[in-house]
Amino acid sequence: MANIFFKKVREIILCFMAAGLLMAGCSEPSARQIKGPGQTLRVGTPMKLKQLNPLADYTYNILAMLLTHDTLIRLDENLRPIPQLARSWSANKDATVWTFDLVPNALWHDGKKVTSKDVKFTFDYLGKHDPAHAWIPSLIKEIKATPGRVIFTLNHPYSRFLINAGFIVRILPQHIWGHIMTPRAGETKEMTVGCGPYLFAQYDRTAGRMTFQRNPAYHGGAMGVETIEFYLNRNLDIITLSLKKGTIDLYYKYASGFPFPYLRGLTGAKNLQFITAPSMGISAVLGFNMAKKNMSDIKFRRALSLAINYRGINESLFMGKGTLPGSGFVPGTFPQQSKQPFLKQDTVRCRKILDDMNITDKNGDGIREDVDGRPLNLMLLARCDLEGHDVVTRRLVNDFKSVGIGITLKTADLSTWIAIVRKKEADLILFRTTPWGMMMGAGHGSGYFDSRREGGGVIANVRDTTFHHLCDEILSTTNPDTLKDLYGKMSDYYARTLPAIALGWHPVIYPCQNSYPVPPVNQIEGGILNRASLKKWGDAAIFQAGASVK
Amino acid sequence: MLLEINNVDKGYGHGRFHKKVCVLENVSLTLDKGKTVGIMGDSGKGKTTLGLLMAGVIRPDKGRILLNGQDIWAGSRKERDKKKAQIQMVFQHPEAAFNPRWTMEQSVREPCHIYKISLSPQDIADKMARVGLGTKLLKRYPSQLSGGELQRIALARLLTISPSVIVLDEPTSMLDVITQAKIIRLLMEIQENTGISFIFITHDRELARVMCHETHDIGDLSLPSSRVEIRIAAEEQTLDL
Amino acid sequence: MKHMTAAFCQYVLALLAVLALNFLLIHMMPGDPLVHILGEEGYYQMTRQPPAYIEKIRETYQLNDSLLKQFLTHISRALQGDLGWSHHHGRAVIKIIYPRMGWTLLLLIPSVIISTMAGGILGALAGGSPRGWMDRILTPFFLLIYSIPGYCLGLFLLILAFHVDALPMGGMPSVKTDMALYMMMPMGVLVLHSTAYKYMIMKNAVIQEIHEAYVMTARSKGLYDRDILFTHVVKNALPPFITVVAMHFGFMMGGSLVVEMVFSWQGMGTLIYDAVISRDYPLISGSFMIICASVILANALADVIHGVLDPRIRSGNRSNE
Amino acid sequence: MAFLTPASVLETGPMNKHSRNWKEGALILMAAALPGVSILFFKNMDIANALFSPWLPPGDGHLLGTNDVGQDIFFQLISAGGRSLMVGMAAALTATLVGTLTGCVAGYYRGIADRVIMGLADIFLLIPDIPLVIVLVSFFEPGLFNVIIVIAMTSWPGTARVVRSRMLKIKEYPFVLNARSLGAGDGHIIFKHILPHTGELILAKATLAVASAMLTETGISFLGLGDPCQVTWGSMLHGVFAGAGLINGYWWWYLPPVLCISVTVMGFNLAGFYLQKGWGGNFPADSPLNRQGQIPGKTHPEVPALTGINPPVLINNKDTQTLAPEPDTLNPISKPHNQAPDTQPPSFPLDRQIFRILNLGVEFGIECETNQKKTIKALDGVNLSLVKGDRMAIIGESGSGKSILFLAMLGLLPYNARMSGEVFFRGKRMASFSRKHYQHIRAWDIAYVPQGAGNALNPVIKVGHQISERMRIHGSISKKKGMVMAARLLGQTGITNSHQRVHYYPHQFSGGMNQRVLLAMALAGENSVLLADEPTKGLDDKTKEDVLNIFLKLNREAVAVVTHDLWFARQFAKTIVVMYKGIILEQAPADSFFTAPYHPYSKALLNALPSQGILNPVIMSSHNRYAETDPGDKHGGDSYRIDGGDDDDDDRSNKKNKEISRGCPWARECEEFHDRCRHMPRLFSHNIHKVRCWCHAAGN
Repeated sequence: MANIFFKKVREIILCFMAAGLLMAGCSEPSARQIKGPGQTLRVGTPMKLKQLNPLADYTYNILAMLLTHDTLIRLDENLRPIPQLARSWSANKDATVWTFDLVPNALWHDGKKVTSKDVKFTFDYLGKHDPAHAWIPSLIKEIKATPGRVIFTLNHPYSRFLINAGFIVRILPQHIWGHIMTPRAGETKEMTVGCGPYLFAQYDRTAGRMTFQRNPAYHGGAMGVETIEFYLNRNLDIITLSLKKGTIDLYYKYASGFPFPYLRGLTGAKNLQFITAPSMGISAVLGFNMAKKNMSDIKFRRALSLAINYRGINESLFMGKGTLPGSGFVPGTFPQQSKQPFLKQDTVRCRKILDDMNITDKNGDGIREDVDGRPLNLMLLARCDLEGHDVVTRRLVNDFKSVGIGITLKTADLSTWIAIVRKKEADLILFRTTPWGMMMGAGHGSGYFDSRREGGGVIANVRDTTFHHLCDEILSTTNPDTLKDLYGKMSDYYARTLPAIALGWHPVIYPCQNSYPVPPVNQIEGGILNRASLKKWGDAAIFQAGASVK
Repeated sequence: MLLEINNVDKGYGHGRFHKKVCVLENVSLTLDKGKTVGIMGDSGKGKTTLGLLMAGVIRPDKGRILLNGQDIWAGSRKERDKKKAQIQMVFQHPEAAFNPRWTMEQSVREPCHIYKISLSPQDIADKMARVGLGTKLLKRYPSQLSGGELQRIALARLLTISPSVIVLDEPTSMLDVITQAKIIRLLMEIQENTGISFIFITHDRELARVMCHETHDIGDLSLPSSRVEIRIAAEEQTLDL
Repeated sequence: MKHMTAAFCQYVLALLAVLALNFLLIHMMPGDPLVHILGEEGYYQMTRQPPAYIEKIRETYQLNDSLLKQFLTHISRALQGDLGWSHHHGRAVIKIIYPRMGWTLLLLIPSVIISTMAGGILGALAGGSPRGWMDRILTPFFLLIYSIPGYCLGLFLLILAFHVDALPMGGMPSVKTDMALYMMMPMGVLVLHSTAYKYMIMKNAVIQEIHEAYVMTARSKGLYDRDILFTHVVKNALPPFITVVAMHFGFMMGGSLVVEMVFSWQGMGTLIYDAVISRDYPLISGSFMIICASVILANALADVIHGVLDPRIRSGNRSNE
Repeated sequence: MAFLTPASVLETGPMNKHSRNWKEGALILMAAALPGVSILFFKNMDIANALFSPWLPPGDGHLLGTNDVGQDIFFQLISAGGRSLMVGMAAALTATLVGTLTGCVAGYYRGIADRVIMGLADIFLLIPDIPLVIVLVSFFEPGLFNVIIVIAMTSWPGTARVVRSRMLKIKEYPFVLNARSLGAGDGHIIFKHILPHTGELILAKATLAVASAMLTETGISFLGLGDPCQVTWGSMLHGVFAGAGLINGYWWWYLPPVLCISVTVMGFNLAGFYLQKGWGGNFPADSPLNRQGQIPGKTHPEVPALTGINPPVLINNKDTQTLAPEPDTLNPISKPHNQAPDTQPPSFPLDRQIFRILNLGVEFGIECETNQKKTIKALDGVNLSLVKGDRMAIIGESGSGKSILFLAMLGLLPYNARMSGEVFFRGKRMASFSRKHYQHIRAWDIAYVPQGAGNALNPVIKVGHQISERMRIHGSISKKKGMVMAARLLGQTGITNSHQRVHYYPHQFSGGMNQRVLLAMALAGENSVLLADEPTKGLDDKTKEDVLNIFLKLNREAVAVVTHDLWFARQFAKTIVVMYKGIILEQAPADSFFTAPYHPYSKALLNALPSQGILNPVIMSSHNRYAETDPGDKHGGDSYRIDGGDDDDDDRSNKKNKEISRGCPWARECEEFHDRCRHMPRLFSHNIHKVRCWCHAAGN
């Protein structure tokens, strides 16, 4: 029983109904004055916050990763690990023992000293209490905490432990979380205590305004920007207008750039600069359910890939700013991959392939019948809450109908989408990949296809053992050269077997006031708002003093 | 004895949770063939309810109504209808007694249609003549006729099924004096010719004296213990049929 | 007072039936609510764990025991004001609803009052002189307003605000002082729409009352037309008008959902919509009950006022309409 | 509020299908349905779904540009219109069908069925519909069919309640009781008698239901809960906001759907109101359910408000009387045709005449069933004068225009009445009075006792306040003092413990007591002139005597009473005026009138009294010599319908009919009929009598 989970609709409704506070009040468009210290960075975001609990609330979890909580290591804009709480780290040959040396002068916001016991406590606590971190007990055999150092011993070789454990887990103070038995219930002020560069200042629930102050005693040196004000739950109309009028400094949404239709509204603004970067995630992917009858045949999948009008999708979805997708699935931002040919629309070849497979239109109703005479009617499962997906679905239905393939559309919200995927009912599955998703599993999106990784937002449709061996090989080596040719093999595999096709590669565009120097883009931390850019912007005294923000 | 009513009770419940308001209590009355019995009394005392009881339109709470010795409410629906056909009623408001959307002809034919008796145009013309009207009126709507004419057509309509008792519930109170005189004379005449007996309900004492052989006052007939001074609205307002 | 108790138990019955329907419906919704509790990644992680672990989690969130038991516990707790615990918001449902209901009522109560006054008075005046100048101007105008769907009206205002800088494009004020500025547009839509409706009701009620005999009696006593209109005619037209206003309150509550969406006003409307989207069962059930309770309360209140205003009702001789 | 259905509240009596309003309603309906209807031509064309390049503004080849996917907006609009209309109509149809069925069952069979159905209807009405709709739609799968069911589920109660209340009313009408007493089955009664009267109402309800169903549907799809594949106007709007149409100012994308929705919904609303006559217009007097030909004006005393068995709604005709300014400016109409001017000078000196009425004629224009304009003459050339100290009784049957005479004297004629001739009050021409002057006279000079039938007293105001109102407004005495005075006056009219009863409300009084209250109200102002309209109508004998005593004790400058109760007239009046079909037939002192009336009509009137033993000759049929010459006599002779214009289109000779109407009104029934009677006689004076009959012409 599928029903409609309109995350995308909520997105739209958000942009239409979210508690839109007009920064600095339209009625009082304050001119930008450049003043000295006490600069304020104003960030408009459509993300919605329900409770101030980093473990329970999706949005606050992101803000904690960004500002208030530190992790053992951080990934910089070229995805290379850089030290944060862990000054240095090392792993044994077969990546089963990992040791981290902690920074000596790290302090919690309430002044207490950060010790290795906190790190050990965090991993044990999360493993025990938080269902989202259920992988910790199965992966980590034992954690030894000596003053200034933490040693993890794993159950099996895991070369990407640095990324999964090092970056994902936000270190929690033991003296606070120790006595919270149910981490997901309720919200208290002390939950916001971390050891990151910013302190949680205050949150006005009705107006949806949250402020963070700079943490002067931060072990990595105080950040440049004094205060950061987040305007949550704002609809995109209001954000666009505020950007144009200069009442907010930049737009932030985790794992996605500024929506393309709204970019058109900003073209005329002279006070804005647009920072673009090739996107690590793919916003529209068409996955094939290899278990189903026709779908298991590569020729049929090839025919389907030839039927789609990629140029049309690029124009409709990305306003023409995207590029034709490669059959290697992984976008250009990932260096270690082999060059693969681009996917093009070729309806003639597509019809020829289908005719060769004896899938022709026998009763003349415009829909082809498959080998045993039943009309070819594929079930397309789509997420109804993802940005632009209803545009893509309407285009796909049209494209496939033009080559004689009938489509029954089923849109579903996240929970129903996952239920249907797991039941393997749908022939075609439309979804998106996030930058972090591409890093999952063995990387390069393999997390989405590996059939051993069931559940969650993955389609897990590849049962082929060669693919599984390839993933295990990647996981067990840390040597960059072997990794490069293994990933090359993976792109070949994608191009050859087409488990899923990217409907378009597109850039990620972040608008922000042009009085800022160009910030570095770190898509893992969500775009132009990241630790590096906050540091860089601090020096340029270009902010205006804390304008009275309504 | 043609029609007999012995100790009949009738009360009306008001709305959902109100108790019953008793209007008539142990009323007894007898009517012989070819006679006219008058029922007098002020408005709001239950005259109309008694009329409806006798005509078999509403069912008595207690007691029985006998026509030629048989209880009209006993037996299957078919038998009851046959007995009830003997007793018909003429109402106080002439224009309300006819379905406004029907022509007079349809209204006149209705009784025979219900009882599946064949009715030739000649019968109709003869009945209309009996009440002193031409057949040209039959093509018109009730709203196009006067009170007197409507009342006479109502009589003609009943005569087509030749009932043995007709209950007249203040037939002429809405009409003016001259028309009233005509109707009364017409009724007397019909009684002489066809021997139909009447129950004449009115609040005009002189008229009752002229018209009826014997008259009763509703006050003596019905002696309800909980005598509730009911206004006219109460009695007629909610007929819980 | 007999009449009052009859109405009262009718309303209680209605409330219970509403709750039962709502609870049943919401719980029949497919899709696993755990996804929203644990979030996308969390849910993915959880599904990789052994079934026993999943079972324990479902137990902690009371999603397993039978529907009926859940319903009975829900009702008993609801009567003590505890509408259950919303896992998304991490707070008791009643605490989430309380401020949101405040915002909705802040928008609703003034617009009900204004529209009742405006609709009533204008309707009476227009009804007083059918085909007078007042009738000719107001009736088409209000019919137009009444026909335009609520959200379209809201959209037009939003477009207006988009071009006029002074008006905020929806949303909530953080500073209490300029609350009026933010409230202006959503309330404008609600007031306009309900005044149109009430205007027509009162106009027709007055037109019907004018033909009554007591108006002739009043005129024969030499009273001025205005006096007759407001003392005699309106006093008679008021009781049915009040019933309509109460019934309309239910519609306005529903209508405010859309207006809140258009102007992103943090009221019950947006709350219910989010709750439905994110499958937050306790929140859906709780807010639905609060909305129905307020509507039923309004109707009960109107019944009381109707009884007070119309002596015929008060003396228990209620006509069988 | 966008999704509400006003229907349940605006229901009024049904309307006749001939009237002009119906045509206007149908016209609007057609205009509104145009955008949807055009779908029939473009239904299966696939141009609506063909893909062009997206985001094009209106221009080459695309009337309204293309949307985010690249489909042409203009054709999308049309195919979406068809779907929106289809959803609206289907939902409204189901809702109306279910509503009518349940309404009939609940209304007719009462008992448990009624309780259960109405309980359910109340619940559905109580639930605010949008939250329910959102929950239901997100529960079902997307698809227009589910949307239709959901809307129907939330809108059937409105129709059910209305049909039920109509059933309850009609069920208790005599023609239904009659059918039941004849033994008609339930089916016969429902389908033959009751349903035809609810036909228009159900149609009106259905039209309004379409409007609100469309509004709900567009709302649902605007929120994105509709079916993405089947585009409706609402989902087009939804697409606009997903594609940032508003902020980028793509007016060609969002304006057309909004306008289409509004126009269509308004069209249906207008048609619905017209059908339901909820619209402010007046009610054509001639709908078959109304008493045709009767002088419009429910308050018109001649036409008794239907008290008693049936609730007044259906039969009573809502006349056009309004609070609009009285017809002070009288527009003279043509002189009454061939009315021989009365050369008789008034017999009393001018100063002692309080009212002098010269050649007064009152006409009403009403629309009859066959839609021609028809004028009815209520009064035709009346000459009368009310002299100081005189107690006059105006006798005549109902419909003879005697009450209209009083209304003309008070200036209270209904809006559509046209007056001719002059009325002088204390020597001054009333036509020249200003509205203020009129009100002053009515307050202090002339007291009027309206007819007790119907609710002549305001049901929601205490009786005492209504009595003392005249004093309070003008004389500005306090409410408390007013109550004391009212109690005194009420006591005078014979009502016991009046101090307590002053605080009662009219519905707590019986018919007789109401009459006494009206009397007390008239006595309040110590006015010099008293006009009483049918003071004894509908009273039992004892109350009549009390009223008579009150009238006898009055010491007013002049008292005029309109009555059809000859007993009262005999006891009270000094002079008697007999009126018939708006014409004065005889005027004479009371005692000589009752002993030896001159005019044949007066004689017939007196003979018909039961107290006289109804001595009228036995008349099998109303044919008399006069009528024989016209065998196809269509009238029983006593039709009190005024012979105005020709109202029987099927009559053989209209000329014949015209000729009869110019003659003496009583000609058809008169025993002493003579050829001369074909021409209207003058008002001859014969010793102290004034009689309008040729037999008495000898004297002049």
